[in-house]
Amino acid sequence: MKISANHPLAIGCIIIFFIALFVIFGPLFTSYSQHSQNLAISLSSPSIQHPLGTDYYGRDVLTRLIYGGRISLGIAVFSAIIAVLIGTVLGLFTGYYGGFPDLIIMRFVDVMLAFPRLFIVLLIIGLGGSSIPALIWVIALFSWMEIARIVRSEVMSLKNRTYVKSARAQGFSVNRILFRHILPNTINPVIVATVLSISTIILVESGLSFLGLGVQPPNASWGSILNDAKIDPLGTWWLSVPAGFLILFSVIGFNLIADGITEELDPRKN
Amino acid sequence: MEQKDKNRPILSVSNLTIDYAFYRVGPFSAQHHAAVENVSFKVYPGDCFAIVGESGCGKTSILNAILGFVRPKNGAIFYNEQNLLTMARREFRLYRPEIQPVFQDFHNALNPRFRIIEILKESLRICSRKDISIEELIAVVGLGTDILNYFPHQLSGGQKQRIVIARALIPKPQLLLLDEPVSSLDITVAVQIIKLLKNLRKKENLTFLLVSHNLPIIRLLANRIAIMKNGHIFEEKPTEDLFETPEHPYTRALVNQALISCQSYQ
Amino acid sequence: MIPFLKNSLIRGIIRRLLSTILTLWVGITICFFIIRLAPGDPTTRFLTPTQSTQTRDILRTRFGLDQPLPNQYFHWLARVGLHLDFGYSFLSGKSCASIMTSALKPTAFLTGTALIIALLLGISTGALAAINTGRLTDRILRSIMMVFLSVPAFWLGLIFIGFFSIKLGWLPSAQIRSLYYDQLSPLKQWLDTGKHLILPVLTLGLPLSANIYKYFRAEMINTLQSDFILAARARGINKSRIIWQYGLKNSLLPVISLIGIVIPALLSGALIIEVLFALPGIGRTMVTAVFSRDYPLIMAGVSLSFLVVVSCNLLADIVCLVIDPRAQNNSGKII
Amino acid sequence: MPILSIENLSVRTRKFKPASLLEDISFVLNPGETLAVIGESGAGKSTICRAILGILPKSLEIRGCMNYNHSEIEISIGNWDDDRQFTPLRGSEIALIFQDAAGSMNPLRKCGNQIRDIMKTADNHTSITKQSILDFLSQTGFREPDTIYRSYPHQLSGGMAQHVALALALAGQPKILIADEPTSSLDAISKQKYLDRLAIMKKKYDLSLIFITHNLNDALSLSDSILVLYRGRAVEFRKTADLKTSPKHPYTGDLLNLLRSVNQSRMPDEMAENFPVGGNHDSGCPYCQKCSRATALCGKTFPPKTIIEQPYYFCCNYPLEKK
Repeated sequence: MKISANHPLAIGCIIIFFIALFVIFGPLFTSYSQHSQNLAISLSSPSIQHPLGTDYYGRDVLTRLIYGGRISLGIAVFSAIIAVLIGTVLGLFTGYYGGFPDLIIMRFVDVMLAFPRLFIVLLIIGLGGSSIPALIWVIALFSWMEIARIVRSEVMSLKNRTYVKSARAQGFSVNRILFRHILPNTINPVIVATVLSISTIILVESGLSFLGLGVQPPNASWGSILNDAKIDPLGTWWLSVPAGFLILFSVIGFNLIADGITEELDPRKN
Repeated sequence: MEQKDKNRPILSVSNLTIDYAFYRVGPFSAQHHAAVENVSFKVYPGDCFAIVGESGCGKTSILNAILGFVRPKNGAIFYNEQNLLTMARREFRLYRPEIQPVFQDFHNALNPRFRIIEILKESLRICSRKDISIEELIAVVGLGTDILNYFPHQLSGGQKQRIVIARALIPKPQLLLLDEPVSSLDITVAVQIIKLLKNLRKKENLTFLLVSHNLPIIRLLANRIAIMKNGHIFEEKPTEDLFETPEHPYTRALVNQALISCQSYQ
Repeated sequence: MIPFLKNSLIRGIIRRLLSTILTLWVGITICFFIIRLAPGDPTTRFLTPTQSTQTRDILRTRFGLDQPLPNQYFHWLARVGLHLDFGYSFLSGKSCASIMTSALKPTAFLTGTALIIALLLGISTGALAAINTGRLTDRILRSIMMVFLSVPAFWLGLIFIGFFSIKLGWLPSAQIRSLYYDQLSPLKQWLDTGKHLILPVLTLGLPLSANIYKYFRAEMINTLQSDFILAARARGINKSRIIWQYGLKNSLLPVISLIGIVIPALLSGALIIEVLFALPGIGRTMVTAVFSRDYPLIMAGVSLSFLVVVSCNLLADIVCLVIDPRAQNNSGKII
Repeated sequence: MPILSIENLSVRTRKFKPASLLEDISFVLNPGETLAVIGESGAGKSTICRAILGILPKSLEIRGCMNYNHSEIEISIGNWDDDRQFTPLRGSEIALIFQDAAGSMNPLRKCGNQIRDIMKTADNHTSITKQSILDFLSQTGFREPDTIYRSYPHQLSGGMAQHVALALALAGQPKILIADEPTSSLDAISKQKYLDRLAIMKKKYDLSLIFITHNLNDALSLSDSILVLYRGRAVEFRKTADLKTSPKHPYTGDLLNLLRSVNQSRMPDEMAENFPVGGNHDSGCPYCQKCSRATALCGKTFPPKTIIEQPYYFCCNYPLEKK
């Protein structure tokens, strides 16, 4: 098992590494505040002062991309973590105990999966008001189902493994069986699902912000910066192109990492 | 509990019926499938009682019921004259260490994430055995200490099955449930394991309940054999009697098969 | 038991139908309470700050908002369940059903065409990649599809608009029909609509095709590696027959259930595309309704989209049940 | 003149851990005879039959020579990567029965149609009537050919699936039939039925049979010659009658001893018990850790072939003597 031989994983990690660098250390290289407006230079094209130009209010686009990236990626990562926690816990217990509660919860999962996610998130955010914590929670609440399903099916096959049966026969406690013998063996698909859900959540959040329902002004996210480019996408290319590529590349990065991990774990490979 | 009256069965199964329900979409549409119907037998201390039947005949379900993994629909399972099925969960837990299983599927019998030493240590701790060291334990099953630092996937089938047997011995069981202990092993290894089991039974004063489809090999170990098909037991005899005077046509076919293969060689 | 219920196919269909109705009811109920429990008041939109609370109360009574929430729920459910009456929009006063019917057409056109294009593109590229696993074709397709899979649809749409509409002026960037639509002959009307739909359909279809590609490639590789393919080769059946009749056909079956699964994603995508291209579809109607808290209209839209998703799932399930010989009669070996 | 001969067949993995699946296997199959290949699981039995039909994965490196020699056709294969060489052989000259019979059939196609697919290929795409398939099915011993024709693989019981797999193999009218552990998943009674049917078909269609098994009993009773495999090495290739009376390789000897003990219901004698952990036994004799006669020499290099009488041989430095 050589990581270097796995191109998707390596490329994905490099992409995410550079985007993380950009987002974390970016502010060291710009002298503007993300909110400082200067209407006099509204929509000016890239120059030495403003490497990526300015938006309608004359704010520096590069600076806003950096801070917007923190928000976009932050929302994605936190939502994904919450979703994974919910999904793992539910999947673990329904899978292990089975029976009627499992039936009810899995039917509920079916219902949740039938919601067009963007639709319903938009509904709640639109009616309830948008804030970054609200976005994180609402997106997370509509993203845990896949993970619950994956964990459940893993647990259901693991609980019939002979080593779990032996542990039960020796009187191991349920907690020990669940958290020491079953959970660690489900971790691989969970990691893949987490990385994949980060990438889909980036897309959901940017879509919402693009519609004006996600991250609210004066804060920016990559999606809301694209919203400003709606009128003339190619004319104000400094608004549309960099933000779009940042979203594209972070999603590609996470997708590649997920692909790479899947490939790495493929039993056929060894 | 320590009384070892030869005439009192250590395990007595009576009228056991196990029935699996498949839930499809709702609780209304369960489909039932009887795996075991009205099965009774008694196992006496020091016995090696074997249930022989082809795969899918329900023999593993009986073991699962004794271990408390499946709830039978009907019947009773008496262990030392206590009904395991009616007792409270807490009380059942007290009996757990006394009945230990060894399964066929040794590939999955050891948690792949732990080293052998960790697997055995964990069992020792949970069963609070302090009177035996890991080295002594694996010597009992004929392995050397060099094996302890390996992961399960690095071991051969026979070695894994030996570790599984060692682990089953940790809670000081009275009764060992062996589910096809050797049928996935190659014959050279299988015979070694059978030998080990035979020695262990004498040395540790164990009772075996054995389940298999391989009559010739079972003959080496069992002193009573029950023949099972489609959920029913229809013939139960001491081993030699069974081979000499098989009654039921199915038993006769099974025994003949074993004998035919003998003749073809001699 | 009733004799025809013994047929496992019919029993399977009835069971799925019942569970679908249950899913539908639970889903719509959840939506109802989410919408009503969200803060904010729809009457605010109709009032100026100077108007008294009395006017507000009159409005509230007229919209039925003064009742306790459970009453409102049962009232709504009874009306929808018994008469399929979704009530009247707060904002326009038109019947929600008629608004939805007129909005359904563009959405159905958009999603239907996008789905067909995505399926054709996804399955063909997926099959091509699976047959050539590890070779250059596979690697090239993989890179292209990775971009399609990751690209935000609305950004793709923006670039399309910028390039094809604004810069080149080839294709319209908004609306479903031209202003002079009514003066055109029927054939030209179709062409006009088609021209308007090219960009939205591509924007929606390309990312979706990448999803289908990914799924189908994995599915087909799996099939091609299974024992029966190896056995078919050993039996001398020729390569093209193995790939088409054995490999492709057997991998197509799971795609049917995939269609049921991608419908929610398709609707979500359509929402953004409709806003971006100003198409008068369900998505755009919903966004406007959400902004104005038009409860009856929101509920009608949510119920409709939920119904579409759930019935597509049901349909996919039934088709699988009918086509797949393994789905029926699982336990009974006939010989 | 043997109908099939394999010389020095080796199969190795190319990528990742280079490992050897088969090493230097040679054997011949005479027309009308049965060759049994026995060995433990993982000894490389299935690899041999897949190699003969050229259906091993492309990622494997295959070396060696194969000669197929039927009265009209003569094919010798040196380059195993070339798929085209094997095409004329598959199905119509050499047929393979898989261990998992139901898994080796297309789950979405009726058994009758699958037989038609093969008949068409064998008969150069002439159209095949339903009646001819039904006739064929009753010739191969099915009492209800129509039910078989209509059923899907998942509707067949384990024993019946094996019989249908046999019919599928015979549909191409091959000269050689390779059966890869066809009875390992069957119970005693269905196994006997299957073996009886196999014997009848062999006679009826004048087949040469390669019978792969891990059961020495079956091998001894069915075959004319036996190839003994141990971890990818051919340790002994003998006429069955000779092997029974005077095994040369200690592994064969041990197997026979075990079998004798089990058949007489007595515990076998002690065997050497050096349990190897992991490790790579590429160079030496793979049996040396368990062998009572092994010396340091056995661990270093694999002993050369000792030919008894062309083409029969064994590979051991310290062979057993005739009792």
